[in-house]
Amino acid sequence: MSSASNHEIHVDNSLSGLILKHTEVPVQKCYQCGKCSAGCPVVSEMDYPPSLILRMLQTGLPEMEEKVLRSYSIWLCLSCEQCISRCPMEIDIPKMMDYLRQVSYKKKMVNPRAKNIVRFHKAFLDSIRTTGRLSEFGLTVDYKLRSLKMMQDLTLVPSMISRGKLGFIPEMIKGTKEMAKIFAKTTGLKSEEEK
Amino acid sequence: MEQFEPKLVAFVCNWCTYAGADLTGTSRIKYATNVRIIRFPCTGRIDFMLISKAFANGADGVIVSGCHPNDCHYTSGNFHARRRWMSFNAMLTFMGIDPDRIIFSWVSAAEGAKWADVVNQSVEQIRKLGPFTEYQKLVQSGIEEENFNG
Amino acid sequence: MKLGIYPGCSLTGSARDYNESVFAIAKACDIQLEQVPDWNCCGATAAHNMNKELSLSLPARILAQAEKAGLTDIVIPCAACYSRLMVTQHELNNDPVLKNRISEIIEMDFKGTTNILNVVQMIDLYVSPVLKEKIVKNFSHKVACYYGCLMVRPYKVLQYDQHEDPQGMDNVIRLLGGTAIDWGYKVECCGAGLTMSKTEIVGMLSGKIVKDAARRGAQAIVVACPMCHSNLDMRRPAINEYIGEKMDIPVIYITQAIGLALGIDEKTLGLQRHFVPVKMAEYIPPVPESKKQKAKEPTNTI
Amino acid sequence: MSRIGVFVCHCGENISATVDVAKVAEEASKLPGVVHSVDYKYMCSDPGQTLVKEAIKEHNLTGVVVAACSPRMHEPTFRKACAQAGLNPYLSEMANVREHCSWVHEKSEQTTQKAFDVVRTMVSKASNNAALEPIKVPVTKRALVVGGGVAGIQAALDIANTGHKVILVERSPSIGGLMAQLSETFPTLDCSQCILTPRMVEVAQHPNITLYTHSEVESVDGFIGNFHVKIRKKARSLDEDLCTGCGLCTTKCPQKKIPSEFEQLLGTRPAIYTPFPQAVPNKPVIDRDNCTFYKTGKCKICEIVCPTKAIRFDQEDTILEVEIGAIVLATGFDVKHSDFFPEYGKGKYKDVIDGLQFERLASASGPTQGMIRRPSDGQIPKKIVFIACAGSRDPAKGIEYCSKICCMYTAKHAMLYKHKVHDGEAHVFYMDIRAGGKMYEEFVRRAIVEDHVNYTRGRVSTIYELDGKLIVKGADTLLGAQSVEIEADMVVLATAGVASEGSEDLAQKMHVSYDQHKFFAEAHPKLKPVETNTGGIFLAGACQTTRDIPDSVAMASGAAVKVAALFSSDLLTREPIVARVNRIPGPSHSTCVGCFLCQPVCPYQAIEREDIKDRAGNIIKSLARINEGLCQGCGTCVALCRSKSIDLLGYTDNQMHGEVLSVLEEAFV
Repeated sequence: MSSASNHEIHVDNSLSGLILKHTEVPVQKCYQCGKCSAGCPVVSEMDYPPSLILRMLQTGLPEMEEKVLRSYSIWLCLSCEQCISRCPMEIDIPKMMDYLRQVSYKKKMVNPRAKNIVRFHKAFLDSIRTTGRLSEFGLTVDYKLRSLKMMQDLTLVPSMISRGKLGFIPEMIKGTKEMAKIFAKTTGLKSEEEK
Repeated sequence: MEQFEPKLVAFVCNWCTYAGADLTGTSRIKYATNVRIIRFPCTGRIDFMLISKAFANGADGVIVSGCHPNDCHYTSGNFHARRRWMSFNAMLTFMGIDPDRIIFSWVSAAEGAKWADVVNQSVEQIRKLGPFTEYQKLVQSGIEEENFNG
Repeated sequence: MKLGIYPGCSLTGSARDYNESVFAIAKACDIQLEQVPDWNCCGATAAHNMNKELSLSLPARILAQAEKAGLTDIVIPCAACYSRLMVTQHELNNDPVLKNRISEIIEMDFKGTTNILNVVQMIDLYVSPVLKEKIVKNFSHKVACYYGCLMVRPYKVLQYDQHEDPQGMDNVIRLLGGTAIDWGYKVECCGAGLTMSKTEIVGMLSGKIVKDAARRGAQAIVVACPMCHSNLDMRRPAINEYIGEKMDIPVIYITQAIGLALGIDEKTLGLQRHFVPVKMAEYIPPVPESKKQKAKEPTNTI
Repeated sequence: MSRIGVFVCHCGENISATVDVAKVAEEASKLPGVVHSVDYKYMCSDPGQTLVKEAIKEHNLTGVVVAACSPRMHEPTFRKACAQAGLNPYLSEMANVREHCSWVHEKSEQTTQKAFDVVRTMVSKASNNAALEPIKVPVTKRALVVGGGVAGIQAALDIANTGHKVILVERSPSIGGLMAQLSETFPTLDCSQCILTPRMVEVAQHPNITLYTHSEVESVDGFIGNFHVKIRKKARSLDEDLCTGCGLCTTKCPQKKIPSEFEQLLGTRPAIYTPFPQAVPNKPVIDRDNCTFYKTGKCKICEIVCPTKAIRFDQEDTILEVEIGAIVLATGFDVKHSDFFPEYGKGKYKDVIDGLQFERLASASGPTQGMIRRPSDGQIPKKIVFIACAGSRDPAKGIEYCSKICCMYTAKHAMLYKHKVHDGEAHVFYMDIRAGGKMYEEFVRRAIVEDHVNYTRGRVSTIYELDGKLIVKGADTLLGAQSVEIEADMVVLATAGVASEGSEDLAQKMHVSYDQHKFFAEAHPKLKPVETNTGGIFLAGACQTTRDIPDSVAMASGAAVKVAALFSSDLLTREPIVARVNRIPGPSHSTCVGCFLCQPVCPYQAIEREDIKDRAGNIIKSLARINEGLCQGCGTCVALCRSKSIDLLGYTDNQMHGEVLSVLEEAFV
């Protein structure tokens, strides 16, 4: 009798191979049951539902991989983890999405519709890079400058202030230098001071 | 200099590897002539004294091959063999035998080609290690024939 | 009783009300909450969307600070921070190489031994046992407990409650003398991280939640996450736009519900800070004869 | 000194093309102990065998070595030839110079050298061989069948019809199993009970079958042909000989609201009950957990009304001990219930049911008389959703395998629904349709094309209740994983089939292997599907893996033939390749020191304790003893024994050491 076990999943230079290497998420395990797409809260807004993203990656075709990296779906994913909690194959789609976003960002392939999401994330990270904590006011202003969505939420501001929900002065932590180091080591970004 | 031709003895189980080696034959896959096969009912039957004896009598290397885990014809013989090997391994080193001279493998009755690979790779491995000459020391250590036959 | 607390950024800003109510009930139940010294932001969705190492380093620094300060148990009221810190501790404890790498990045020793509690776990352990004697006014309202994503998922890491039908907050509400309804959107996502960048999507997702709770007759939605709160409360205009109707169902924190039952005044609990006014009529559930015998409620499973 | 004959075969040119056979034969003749050595074109042919036979007689040989093909090919041939010439067959050996030599090496000096080495090694082994006699074990010609579903019924009837006695043990109060609960069967839609109940009656009336229902196997000892089995007959609280099955007690019992197991909790039964009207035996049993008398000490209405005074409240379990020759395991399978699925409500929605519950709803004798009605309010569902692969093919839930039967019964369910509710709408969520079987694919097509069942390829993510409807959220993967939301009145989960409850316990009692899912393991997946790795124990039906009715019945008949074959002779003959503990005269009796370390390593529980007693009956020494009926000859105990007190016949220490020495001897003599 021959045992078919112990065969390691083949790792190649395809995007699915890289996903496996960097996140240990086995794209090839997906058998397209669609349970992830059925339960995804934002599937109606996505250009490709999560199960379709997996199928596209399974093909290993460069044009498919490019479509994935240029997709709106990967940025829309909320990391709500509903898919993985129900996936029969336990494929960690949110983790895969994190990786796809990072590749898409690095390769400058971010979907135009997702630009604001990226701007928000960057504004968010910049805020904590300099102060250590998130200044929601600073974040909002920074994001609005980046996204040029000046008018959005403007009506919210006065009521937020009146409810004491918006602090103007960013809270500074003591370890701002440490924070700068953490950012420098992980992202290569330098803080304002160091520049 | 003429290439060193090592002598290898293969201890194999009847149900998987012996049958696998038969399949190598029926598939006409060629491999090195350096190996002599001894058939056991199960790798669980292989007394490791037999392996020391092979080394004491001029073998340069030994192959032990049986069924894949969970495929043992006798349910668990291959596991017991493996467990015994753990303790024997330390003893081999103590006796001055390089553990690399013993090759363990799983070859099923369906893996004719794998058997040829196992033999060829083992012969190469032992060829690199060179002839086993330390057996004289073994004999001096008191591990002599009489001790086995009792 | 002393417990560490990691408030996270939103509790100092938009979720000030949550912060106030957490401290208010802690005080009422003799729990001393000590902040993790010089804590930083956990990085939230932005960090793990953009950079994996950063998303692990930021929470690791917080945990290392807690370890350094000798805080063995910390409560994290924000469900998003709770999830990030739990995931980080889990991942680093399962990968020694990564653990070393992250320790190097944060230039601190990270052991990964902190006992991390979400707010409901803190309530179960330290509040519920003394609740009976301290309740001054039953929380007689019919509410929908909303857990969202990050308190129950990923289940493999958090191992908290039944992930499809959690009961932790429902049980607390029942302890307070209230009614918790069974509904369809307990663990659906509110839109979370897209609150600024894709407000219309948040309106849709949160709208579905608000709509389901309202049509089943809930008088309030009870939450334990500042992000859920701000999406369901502050984003109510977007929600109303999606539903096409003005929804006036208030959204309260579980800690505020407890505070009300303990007789703490509304201002101390931060209720005035809500966008949707908190007004709930009294609700006494009818007890049908046939159900009187088997009224035993499912018990909590942590 | 041995007198060995060596016979080198050319195998046409298969051997002689690369091996110098003449030289091998010539060199072999010089080996010590060899008195005769020849080569011949076809040793296995009649003239070849005659050559061997004549040489045995002429040279008075004490051993034979045939250098030819693999022993796996022709060892039996030459052993038979030796026996015909009066030589003990176990004194012959084969040197494998074809598969292990001529076919795997080019023609060369080394190849011939290797062939000779192999011959020399086998000559050494042959000279150490001892005459062995096949082991004979008596056979008890009575079979035990465990489990009274369709497979157990079939196996019992088939064995009984060959004239042998059968004991059929069933743990529930009636035989019939899962098949008795089914409404109609695919792909013919014939009524399940109509075809099964006559078989059940046949079992009850068969003179060769003894039926024990409400009974379980307590323990099993012994070995093939000689099992000793204890059966626990659980108290029925009833004298079965007096009971006529009139059923008066069941109608008068004041407890009427107990959920019925047979009706899958959709119907009720009294505390004294027969599971269903056609039960065999048709004798009730008292459910002591729910009986008013056992709970409060008062009632006894059944006793008062019983016309034959058969009620026995003080009855206790009895243990029967029986001698058995062969066992057929037919314990079937269970299905997962809706409470296994957190995403589908974890059992809290009454109208989310499993397939077996649907069978009861569809059954004419079921709780709704065959009308499809929702359990919650008794309404006829106008929109129904069937979810295939519920739990199956779901590694996250611990069930990787395909349950195999669900595709078919889901199609059947949808079809039955459409036949009963003409204006109803039926949706099926599926992943793949696996309809391999005679008329199976055609059946599924019929459901889709003729009965307009709406098949959607995709899995359902979640179900929740809203205003009395079940909201089913799925996706259509054939439309790019587009969301599909259905407001259904009822949902039927085609839940995974799993090993029957208690199968692990039973397997351990029987010493039968089982897989990770607790299904019993067959001896070989292809060629020994009904055997287990324990001699004399066979498998029938779904206890080995979930299977449908025709497969279960076929397997049961297969197992029955294996039992009949075992019972066809009075003695069992086995190869004498068994382990043996040495015995020497007193005072030591054996070198065995009685450490019994060999006991746990034996996969067959073949090692027993033997006490040696003096004349006064005092134990003077305890030794290991191998039960030759159980020993399969793996030799694991031999290698393990520290005092070298165990040896394996046919592969003795002497033989193996001789082989190792001989194989390493220098080249040609």
